[in-house]
Amino acid sequence: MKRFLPVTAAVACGGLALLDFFFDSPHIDAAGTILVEGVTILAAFALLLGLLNILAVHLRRVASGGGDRGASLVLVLALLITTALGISMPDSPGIDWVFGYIYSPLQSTMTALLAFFVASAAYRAFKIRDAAAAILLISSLFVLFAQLPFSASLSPYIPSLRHWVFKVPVTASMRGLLFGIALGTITTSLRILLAVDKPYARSQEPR
Amino acid sequence: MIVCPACQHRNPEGAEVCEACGASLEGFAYRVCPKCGALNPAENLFCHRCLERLAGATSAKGEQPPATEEAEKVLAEVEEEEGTLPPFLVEQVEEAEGAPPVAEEPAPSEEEFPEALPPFIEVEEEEEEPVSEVEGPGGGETLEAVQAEAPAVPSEEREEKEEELPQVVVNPLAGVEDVLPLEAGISLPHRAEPLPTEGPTEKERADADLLRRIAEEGPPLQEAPRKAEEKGVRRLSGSGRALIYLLVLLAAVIPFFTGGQTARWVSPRRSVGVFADVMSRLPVHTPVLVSFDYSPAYGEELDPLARAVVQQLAARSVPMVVMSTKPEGIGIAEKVCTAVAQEMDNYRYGEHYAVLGYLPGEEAGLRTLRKGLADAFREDYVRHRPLSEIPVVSGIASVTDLEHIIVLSDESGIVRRWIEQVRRENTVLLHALVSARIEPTLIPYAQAGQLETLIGGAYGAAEYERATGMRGAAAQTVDADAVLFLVMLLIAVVTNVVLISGDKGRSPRR
Amino acid sequence: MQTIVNVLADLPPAAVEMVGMWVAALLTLAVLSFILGDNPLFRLAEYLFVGVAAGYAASLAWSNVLWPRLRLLVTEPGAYWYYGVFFALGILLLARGVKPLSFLGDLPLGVLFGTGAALALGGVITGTLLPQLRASFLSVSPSDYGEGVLGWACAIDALLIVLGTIAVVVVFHFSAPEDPKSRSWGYWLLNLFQGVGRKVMMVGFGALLAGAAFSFFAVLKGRLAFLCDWITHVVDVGL
Amino acid sequence: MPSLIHAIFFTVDVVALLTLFVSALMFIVFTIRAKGGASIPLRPIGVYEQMRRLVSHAAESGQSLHISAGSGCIGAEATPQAVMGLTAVDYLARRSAEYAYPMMSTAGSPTVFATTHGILQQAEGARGEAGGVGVRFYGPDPFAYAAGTYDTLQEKQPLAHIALGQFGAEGLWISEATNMRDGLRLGGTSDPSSAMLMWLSLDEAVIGEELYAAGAYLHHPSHLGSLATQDYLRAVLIFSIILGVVVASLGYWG
Repeated sequence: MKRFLPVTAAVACGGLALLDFFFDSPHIDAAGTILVEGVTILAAFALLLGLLNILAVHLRRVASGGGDRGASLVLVLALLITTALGISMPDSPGIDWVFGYIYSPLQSTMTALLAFFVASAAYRAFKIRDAAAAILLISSLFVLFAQLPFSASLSPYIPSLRHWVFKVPVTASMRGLLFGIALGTITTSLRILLAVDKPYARSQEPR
Repeated sequence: MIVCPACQHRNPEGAEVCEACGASLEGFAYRVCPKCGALNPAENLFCHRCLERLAGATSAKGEQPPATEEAEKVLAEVEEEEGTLPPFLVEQVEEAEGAPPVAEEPAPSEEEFPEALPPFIEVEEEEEEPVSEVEGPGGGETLEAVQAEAPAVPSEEREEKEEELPQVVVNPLAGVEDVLPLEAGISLPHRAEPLPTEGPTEKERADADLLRRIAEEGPPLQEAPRKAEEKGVRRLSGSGRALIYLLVLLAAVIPFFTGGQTARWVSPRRSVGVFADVMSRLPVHTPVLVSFDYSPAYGEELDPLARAVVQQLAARSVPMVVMSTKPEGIGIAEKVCTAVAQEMDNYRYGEHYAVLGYLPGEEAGLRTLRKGLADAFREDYVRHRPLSEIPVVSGIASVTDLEHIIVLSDESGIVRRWIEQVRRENTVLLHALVSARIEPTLIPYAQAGQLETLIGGAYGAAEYERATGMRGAAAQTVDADAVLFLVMLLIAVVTNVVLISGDKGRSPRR
Repeated sequence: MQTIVNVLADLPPAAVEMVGMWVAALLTLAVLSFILGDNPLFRLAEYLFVGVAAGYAASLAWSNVLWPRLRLLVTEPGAYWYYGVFFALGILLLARGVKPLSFLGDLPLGVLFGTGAALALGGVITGTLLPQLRASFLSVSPSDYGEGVLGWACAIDALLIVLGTIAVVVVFHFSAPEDPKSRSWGYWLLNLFQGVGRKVMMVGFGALLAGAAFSFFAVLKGRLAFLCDWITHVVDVGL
Repeated sequence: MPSLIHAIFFTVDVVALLTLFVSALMFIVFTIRAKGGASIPLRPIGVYEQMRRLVSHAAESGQSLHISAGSGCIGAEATPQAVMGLTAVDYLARRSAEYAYPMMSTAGSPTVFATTHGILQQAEGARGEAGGVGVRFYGPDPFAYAAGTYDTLQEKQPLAHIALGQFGAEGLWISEATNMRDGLRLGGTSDPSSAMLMWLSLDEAVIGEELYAAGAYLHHPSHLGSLATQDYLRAVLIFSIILGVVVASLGYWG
């Protein structure tokens, strides 16, 4: 029973959502809408579970008094205050302030760090060890160069070559990758829908 | 570094109790090699991987290779003989069997192992036991697995090695040690020797079982390049990294001093031109749906583009419905729209544009959008009124009533989601204004006509400003891109010069 | 709480904005300091970020997902009974945190997995696989593209796209020959295509790398521009 | 005739249903065969080989392994990717239960967190350990996830860090930020733009479709049916592309 219900739920919900995809019928449509709304609700509850985990981990750290105790306290306070502000007064300027002056700059600067990281990663990738690495190097430097505003004034062929690179090899490679991903997605989804794979069932059988 | 046996925390050399859990470090099990990071049994004098001398490991043995090194070596020799022991070992085996039962004294624990060992012969005596166990029933697979992976050494070479045994530094199991944790098997002394009086203890049984299970772990499909070596090739030193970071930072600072010298060369690409044209011809009574599906992370890249598009729509009083499928996106949407509406007096909330809000549920959310706008958003985001009371939205039942949807996104998955869930009816034209990072991923969709427009954010904004004749900030920073190109070129040159001068003959990465 | 908000609301907007700018600038600097190595300032900013991000997401989940539906469920239970089912499932999901009751969480997760797999499957077949397949049916006959050289160039382009796509698809072929030294023509062809496919893929990766560099660099430029604004402001106003 | 072909191919749902039906049929046949013991030789994939090897290393040294199953939300299109990340978690957890090495996991999506929690709870139960389950949730913001994972890695200093599942740019963030310390970094994702970034930075990475092979490479042999399906579907795909190009070139298309 412990396994039967979850597996049935997965197969039934999956089947319903699939039917909704392929058939146009008001009844299936209505059921599909209910299901997808339900998924949203469940995801919100999962988030709540996740928050409890963050709180537990960091409160334990605060209590145990390690070196990161202060930082953990900051985390917990930030979480609680933001949640309280957002829930009690969703339209107050307070939450906008937090979003605009704390959350946005932090997230944006975390992304900005990637500019450095991509350069240091390129250092390794640009080593010409074989033909493939050489192609990677040439293609990325060319695309970088062709994007510069004055590259067109150096030679009129540069923009057309860039256009060709994007139209032919880049399209081919991305389409090939997408086909591969599509095949992988199909089999993996089928594993779930046919209940061959049951990662959600905690009491799994040994493989 | 010393690894705490209780919690695996890495403590500095010389620590007596674990910093993390307070457990005593007396009799700690493992020491981390300061050079390559490999984990070594506490008794090792030298790292089993890179042969670096391990800090704190002082012993009367001086500079001799550590015991396990030789042990491994001998074991390899034995295995090359396909189970038949070399003559000198056979003698040792006979000696050992004839000797009084070792088990009368407790089996030496791992910590005591090296000190308790007299030099060379003792090592061999330790050694033959794992071998005999391996040959025994149930252990046969271990040996086979090892043999399958062990490098075949010609017999002359082996004889040479036998002669210079004590000095050999090269680990003959070099390719094998990563496959099977031989150290574990070797450094569990006396485990498998059947005792005349009593059977193996519980612990010994568990250990033997563990070894068997590890041995049964399927061999890898093909021998891959070794980890430690690969690190050396691929990882950048701290100073090199700092230099690269500095160069990138310099490149980003440049436009503050040059002030957009290269901006005059900016010319819109065809796709940008076409999109600007479409936007300038939109009928003034059909609303456009704009979805701000990006987070503040890419705000610096996509905000200028978003602002330019919203400005152009507002200037022509084209009605606009704004939403987001990313929780953070709606804040940005409101900010951009309010800023633009403040500039344009005759572009009013409710009448000309409305911010519907955040649509949760990714795929699922978009499907509800297809079924009905009022189902997806019960009320608008700014004034919290039902959608039916907002003039600009009241004519729209679902997204299929729209002609154009503009998706501003920083994730290819989101655009794909719009294509897969909303674009299916072939009636809506989808314009994707995306982060330059994901632009190439979406090209096949643009080529297939599933996307009407595809514009990369980083340079798209400057080109779009030029195409529409607006004055914006995006063009002012294009100088930096030229410097970025130079930095990347420099990186490419340097890495290959270093490669040619220093790293000849290293194995390719894949 | 309300009083704090009132006090804050009474502050002159300029002051609030100024404080905000300072906070944002200092946090930006703290995160950027990571390029010098891990340091306590970065740590602090990092923890603050994790906390604020989680709190923000939680408040959105409440105000956008849970609260509106809960309200509907309470006011019109007849029409929205199904929300009740999912709220109950959601509570079962929370049981995941309690060890003896952990198995209860399997049921809602089953719903999530099943629905997600179906959405992915349907989406990928109708949205990616088939449309992209149709888009690959390119004519390689020059007469379809125009007269003379142009027609031939377009036809060759089309042929290259098709061959390139096939080559990249083949790269991911998983089965290996039984005998690695197999000399059959099938494996020879497979190897040839895989070799070509990897190189085609590298062209795509090059374009992606360039795009990523531009993208992250644009963000970095934006952050530095913000810091520049802040410094100018500080210099102008004198704090 | 040409118009008939065209008509069939442009009514999406028929073709889509047919595709679904054919792939499901193939999948069922090959999975039954695989469960019956049929085996195919596979080309090596570095990440999965290293993972199998890491298990031995961890068992030998008692050091911990860290795995992140990504930030893909289950219940959305990222489900298959997330499932593959969870398959890897499951593999390490089962081995951890057998060999008693500690393992640690971070999850960037609440749904992945809930699933990982269950998997690890069971593994730890099997290992006979009480106490907290070794999974942490950070997120759902991808960069908060990156920051949290970085922090966990700093704290635990595991033998290796594996990032398998759905990742965006945070994949690059995690692997480059942790590049300063040693330990093996493996992983990969399917989305090309993020996969490229991870491939640049990680010691070994899977790209695109290789991610979906995690089950077959780690959990022989019942997953082999999926790979066989993928390979045969690939052949069908290539064949239909060639056929389509021929038809189009002859002028029978659109």
